[in-house]
Formats: sequence, structure tokens, C-alpha cells
Amino acid sequence: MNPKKQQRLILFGGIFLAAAGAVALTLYALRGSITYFYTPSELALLDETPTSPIRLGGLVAYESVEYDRAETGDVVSFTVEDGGAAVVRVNFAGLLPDLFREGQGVVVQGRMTGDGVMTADNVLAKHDENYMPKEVAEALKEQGVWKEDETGS
Amino acid sequence: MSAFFAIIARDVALAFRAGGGALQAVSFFALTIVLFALAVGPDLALMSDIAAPVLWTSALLATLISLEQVYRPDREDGSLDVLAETSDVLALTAFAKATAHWISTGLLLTAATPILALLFNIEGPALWPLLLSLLIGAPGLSLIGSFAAALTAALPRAGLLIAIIVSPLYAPILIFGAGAASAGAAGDPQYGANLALLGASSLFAAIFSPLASAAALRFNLD
Amino acid sequence: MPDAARYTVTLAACDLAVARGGRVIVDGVNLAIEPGDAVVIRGPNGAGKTTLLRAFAGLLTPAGGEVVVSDDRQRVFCGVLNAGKPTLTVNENLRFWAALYGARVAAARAALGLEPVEHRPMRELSTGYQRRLGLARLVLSGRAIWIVDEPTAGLDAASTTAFERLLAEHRARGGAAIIATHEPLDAPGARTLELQP
Amino acid sequence: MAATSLYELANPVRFERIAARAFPVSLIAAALLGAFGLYFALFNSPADYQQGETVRIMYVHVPAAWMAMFCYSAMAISSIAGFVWKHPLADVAAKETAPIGAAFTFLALFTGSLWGKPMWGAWWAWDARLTSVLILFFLYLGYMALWRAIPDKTRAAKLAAILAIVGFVNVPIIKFSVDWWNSLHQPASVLRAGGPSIHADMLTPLFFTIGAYVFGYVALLLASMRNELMARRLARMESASAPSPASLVER
Repeated sequence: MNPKKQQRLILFGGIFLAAAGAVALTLYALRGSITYFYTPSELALLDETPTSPIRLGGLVAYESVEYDRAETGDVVSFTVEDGGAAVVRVNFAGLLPDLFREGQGVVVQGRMTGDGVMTADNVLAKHDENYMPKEVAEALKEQGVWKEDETGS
Repeated sequence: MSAFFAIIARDVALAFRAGGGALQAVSFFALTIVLFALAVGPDLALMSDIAAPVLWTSALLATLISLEQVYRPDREDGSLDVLAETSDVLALTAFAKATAHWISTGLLLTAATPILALLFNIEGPALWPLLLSLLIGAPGLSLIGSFAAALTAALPRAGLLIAIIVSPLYAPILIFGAGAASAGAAGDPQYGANLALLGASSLFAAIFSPLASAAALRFNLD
Repeated sequence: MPDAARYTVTLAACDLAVARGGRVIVDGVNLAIEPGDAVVIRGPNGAGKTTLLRAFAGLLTPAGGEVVVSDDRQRVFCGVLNAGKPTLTVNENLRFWAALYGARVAAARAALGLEPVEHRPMRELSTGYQRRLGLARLVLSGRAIWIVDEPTAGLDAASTTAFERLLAEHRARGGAAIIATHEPLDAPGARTLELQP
Repeated sequence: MAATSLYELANPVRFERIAARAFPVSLIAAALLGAFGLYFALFNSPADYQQGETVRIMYVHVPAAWMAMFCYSAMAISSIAGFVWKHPLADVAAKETAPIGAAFTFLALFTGSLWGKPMWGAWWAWDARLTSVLILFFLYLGYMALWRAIPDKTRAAKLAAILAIVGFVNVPIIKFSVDWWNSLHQPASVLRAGGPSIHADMLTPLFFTIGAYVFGYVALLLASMRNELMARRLARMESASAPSPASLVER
């Protein structure tokens, strides 16, 4: 085998191995799911509560939002759920985005300050891919076609 | 195949001779880390929180400044012609050049990390994720970087241009590298996934970089 | 030199055109080179000698026509640059090339008289010795077709004669050479071509 | 048919003739569609059930983001065409697409930021979609910088083409980033399995503005390609005074 052919073989063999390795690693990583935020259920599965700042994503539970107008300013607390058993109670002092409401998807940045309790530095509202006029949304809800879990997540 | 190793040996030797980039890169690495530390101030807890991103960014910048040395000197003194006329598969030659660059910068930076990490209050077990991520990611930095160096081989002052071209391409390696190092230190389960994606990025760079570099070099021979 | 190792490589340029900076500067070049041939190319500065040589060497894609070589791996190009590394010693440079061309150092080093400076870094050498190191690569490569740009620029009379002798030996073994130069070159039987607008 | 018309376009003289006619047509189309689109977007489309009036930013933002990716893809495809078919206009098209694409990318980032503040509560978030689009912007800048840095334009065309092709990996990452990672940015609404999830009353103005952006791109591209070709012709005329090609003569 002449050197050129031999080197071509090395090149293509190397490319094939590297490609296989890259695909395998990517599949492995996607199985572990690399996330922009944790959901409450994922957080509950962790062995120990993270001490560093994290992002928490989920839906604001219905009838969970409480405003505490103390002298320190507006403090709001609410529960974030993801349909599983685990929930996280979030305390936040600051401006909430327009989209923030019960049942809405949110991404909360902050630190865990206890088991299932989080102090937020920032609350971001996540909006979904559905765009429609208000009347249509209401009509859909009345007809019962509207599935609540379509929002957020 | 002996040519492959001869190229690596020569480039590594050159990097450590007078005017070579190896010691400059590692000094720059140390300097950036010190400057970061001075800017952050004395908060040790904050320092260990940001150690991984700071060391990763510094390693990236140190790699960046040494990239101009990969192909431009060879183009200027005629060596590139010799490499081209003796190479059977130019992509393998480009791979050898990138490997040599990794040995003389990336590996050196990784080796210097345990000491420099002390400046950011990182020691003991927290060090391992950082070292492992650099070991996996730094070859990717050299591979992608040497592609940008090949594109600009014929340009006399390409340092800034290389930085502009290569920075967006470096983004995945930086994100997954610093992400893995941070997650590993914090005991976060995303450590493995970040490390895997870092490895995938480096392997992907190992595929495209030699081929693209070879194509670029051919047009830079003219 | 053993007579058995005779070269049989030929090179032909057919209607070759080369461009520099997107403009065709040389065209209509037809040239056939047989074993033992030497071609000296002359012409004013900027006429495109170097560009043409690079096309012969296969380092530059022609703007038109083609260069055909009977064996692709038998060309060696030596430009005005010596292709050595200033911080490496003469021996280190030679050994690196030897690894690339799959050849040996000793004969080439002796042929160009480089022994006295073999352990010195290239940047410490005089211009003449640096050029000799550059030319040593032609001999070292063991390739049939030398393509050389200004081989004797910066060489003293004795060194020029030495190069002429090496060239004669190379041709005697069936080797060929294309040389661009402004200087007088004693190469018996060489064809001289002029680049004219 | 397609092949012949492509090769007809390949001839710069024919291109000039066709472009001279296509340019005003696409400019007018862009203006009309833009006017219709803006009218519908601002006055004749409903507010969103969640976002209220702020949803109207979508009509500027979504087409800009699409064009950002479209332009990069067009650039990469022209670059490949330049290598494979040696198409004389391919590198001109790629080169002139870059600044337009960069402008669209900037517009997408800027309007997205304006939209993000009231909706999400942040001007910027480092999520996968936003980050990958920002990287796209820098890829455009790198591509343009490379073109500018290399004085020899034939070489610049080839090297920039390699860079454009390499950078193309980012385009699928942008498109699928919202599916692969659970990001802050919402998933695709129009091009998705199961049909658009945008109400028809909102889809209409969106299609108008998308049309306006596409024709706007075509008009800008044609204008700048004509400019570039004219500049090259001028450069060639200037170098015509240079000596004619030399040839080898036996002496």
C-alpha cells in the first residue's frame, strides 16, 4: 500500500471514529438532559440541595400567590409546580414581569434557602408558542378544548 | 507517518525556543487570572464560585494570543511550501500542527492550572473537574484555533482578526467546558452531560478543523 | 553516486496561464522537460517568474492550461526563502526536512559544505550559508525535478560554482531543473527562455 | 429549465440586465407588503390573550429572526456553489448577503430584547436560542472582517467561503435550540409539526411582513451585487493599463 493510500485510510478511519465518538457522547448527554433550568421534580431528585445559584422552571400554582406588603417593600411568594409531587415555594422581592400570573410558566433565578424553599433574585415569565386573541382563548376554555398543561413547561 | 511526528516535534521545539509562543501563552494565562483576582476582590466564597469560568476564559484567551504563531511563520519563511509538497494528505499535516499547538499551549496551561487555581481558592477535589474539562476541551481550542490561523496565514497582522473569527466558534467549548468545571465542583448532576458535550465538541472540531484548514492552506499557498 | 538511481521523470506545461491578484500575468506557456534537461528562465522583475515557478511546482493552481508530471512526488521547490527556522540549528533543520522527504541528512550537508556550521542556529549564519542550507534541501529531497528561484543570489563565486557542479551531477543522473535567475549561470546545454510581454 | 436560467444569470452582463429590472420590482413589492403588513400588525390584528398589545413586536421580530438564518444559509449555499460550479456570481452573492444578514440578526436581537423586557422581565437571558443567535451575529462579523482583511479578492472569496461553510453548523443549532434545551424562549409557532399555533388573524400580518422582509432582502442584495460588480469592472478597467500577460520565448 503506498503512503498516500495509507494516510487516506488513517484520515477516513480517524474521521469515522471521531464522528462515532461525537454522536455517542451527544446521545449520552441528551439522555442526561442538559437544562437551562431545573423543574421542581428534577430538583427533588438531586442528592443534595445545590448551594450555588440555580434556575428553577415550572408553572405558578393556582391560588398560591401571596403578597406581603411589609415595610421592607413588596414581597411576593408563590409556589412553582410541574405536575409532579414536588413543589418549590419561592420568595421574591422585586418587579414581576407583565406575564406573571397564576398558571403561567416562569423561570426563577435564585438560591435554595431550605428544603423546597427558594429566594429569588429574578423572576422571568416564559410564554408559550400559542398566539391567539383573548376572545378565542376564552371561547376555547368555555368549550373545554383548552388544555391547561399546554401553557408553559 | 514519521513526517507527522516530525512536524509535532519541530513545532513544540520551536514553541519553547526564543520567540516561541509557549511561555508567552502560559504567562498570559497567569496574568489574566491574577488580574481577574485583583478585580474581584477578597471575597473567597465568590472566588471559588467564579473560579471555573475565570480559568476557562483565561485559558481561552491565552490560546487565542498564540494562534498567530501556528501558520504565519511557516508561510513567511517558505516552510509552508515544504510542508505542502511533502504532504500526502494535507489534512493530516494540519492535524499535526494543531496537535503541536495543543502540546505547547493547551497542555501547558492545564499543567499550570493546579497552582493558578489556588489563587481562586480552588484546591483538592474541586480541582479535578477543572483539570478534566481543560484536558478534554483544550484540544478543541487548538483545533478550531488552528483553522482560523490557516485562514489568515497570509496576513501579516492577523491577531485581532483571528480573535474575531474564532470567538463565536469557541462558544460551545467555553460553555460546556466552564459549565462542566462549575457543575463538577458544585456536585451538580449536569457535570457528566456537560463533559460529554465538551468531548463531542472537541471531537467535532477534530473532524472539521483538519479538513477546513487543509482547504484554507491550499488557497494560502498561491 | 550509484548510476542505478537514474531519474526518469518528465514534466510538461500545456498552454499554461498563471494569475496573481486575480489578473493573468503569464499565459500561453508550453514547455516539455525530459530527464537531464535544464531550463533557465529570465525576465524583468515583476514579469511573473516566481508565480510561474510555483505553478510548475504544483503549489499554485493555474488560471488556465495544466502542468503534467509523470510522478507527482518528484518535484522540489526552492524559492527565494530558505524555508528554514532561524532558531533551529543547521542539523535540526536538515533532520526535519529529512523526515518530511524520507531521506538522509549527511550527503546533502556535505554537498553544500555545511559541516563547519552544522551545530549553529540558522539565524547566526551569513546570508551565503543560509542560502546554502536552503539549497541543501534540493539535494536532500532526492527528487528528480528541481524548481529553483534565484539559487545563486547572495552566494560568492566559489559557492555558485559548487551549485553549478551539483546541478550538473543532478542532470547526469537524469534529474532536471527549472531555474529562474538574473545572474549568469553556467549550465551546459541548458535552454534559456525569456519571459516577455 | 432551472439550470439554463441559472447559467443565464451566471453571465454578469445578463445578470446586470435582469437585476436592473428585478430591483425596482422587488423594492416596490417590499414597500407594498411592508405597508400592508404594518397596517394589519398595528391596526387590524387582535391583541394576544396573554401578552396583550406587546405581541405586535412579533411582526417585526419573527421575520427578522427568520431572515437572519435564511441569509446565513444563503451565504453558505452560495459559498458551496462557488466551489462546486465555480459560479462567477456565487462569491459576490455570498459577500453581499453578509451585511444584510448581520443587519437582520441585529434587528432580531434588538426587537427580541424590547419584547423580552415586558414579557419575560429581562432585556436579555443567556438561554440557548438567544445565545446561538448572538453567535450568528458574530459569525457574520467574522466573515465580513475576513473579506475586508484579505487584499486579493479571489483568495478572499475562497477563504471566506470556507469560513461560511464551517459556521453553518450554528444554523441548525439555532433552529432546534428551543427543542433540545428547555429554554426561556418559546418553541416554534409557525414551522412546527402539527401546523401553526398562531391564530389566523395574527398569521396574516405576519405573512405580509415576512414577504416584505424577503423582497427587501432581494432588493438590497441586487443593489449591492450590482454595486460590487461595477466596482470590480472599474478595477479591471484601471488595471487594463497594466502590461498584458507575458509569455515564455526561446532565446
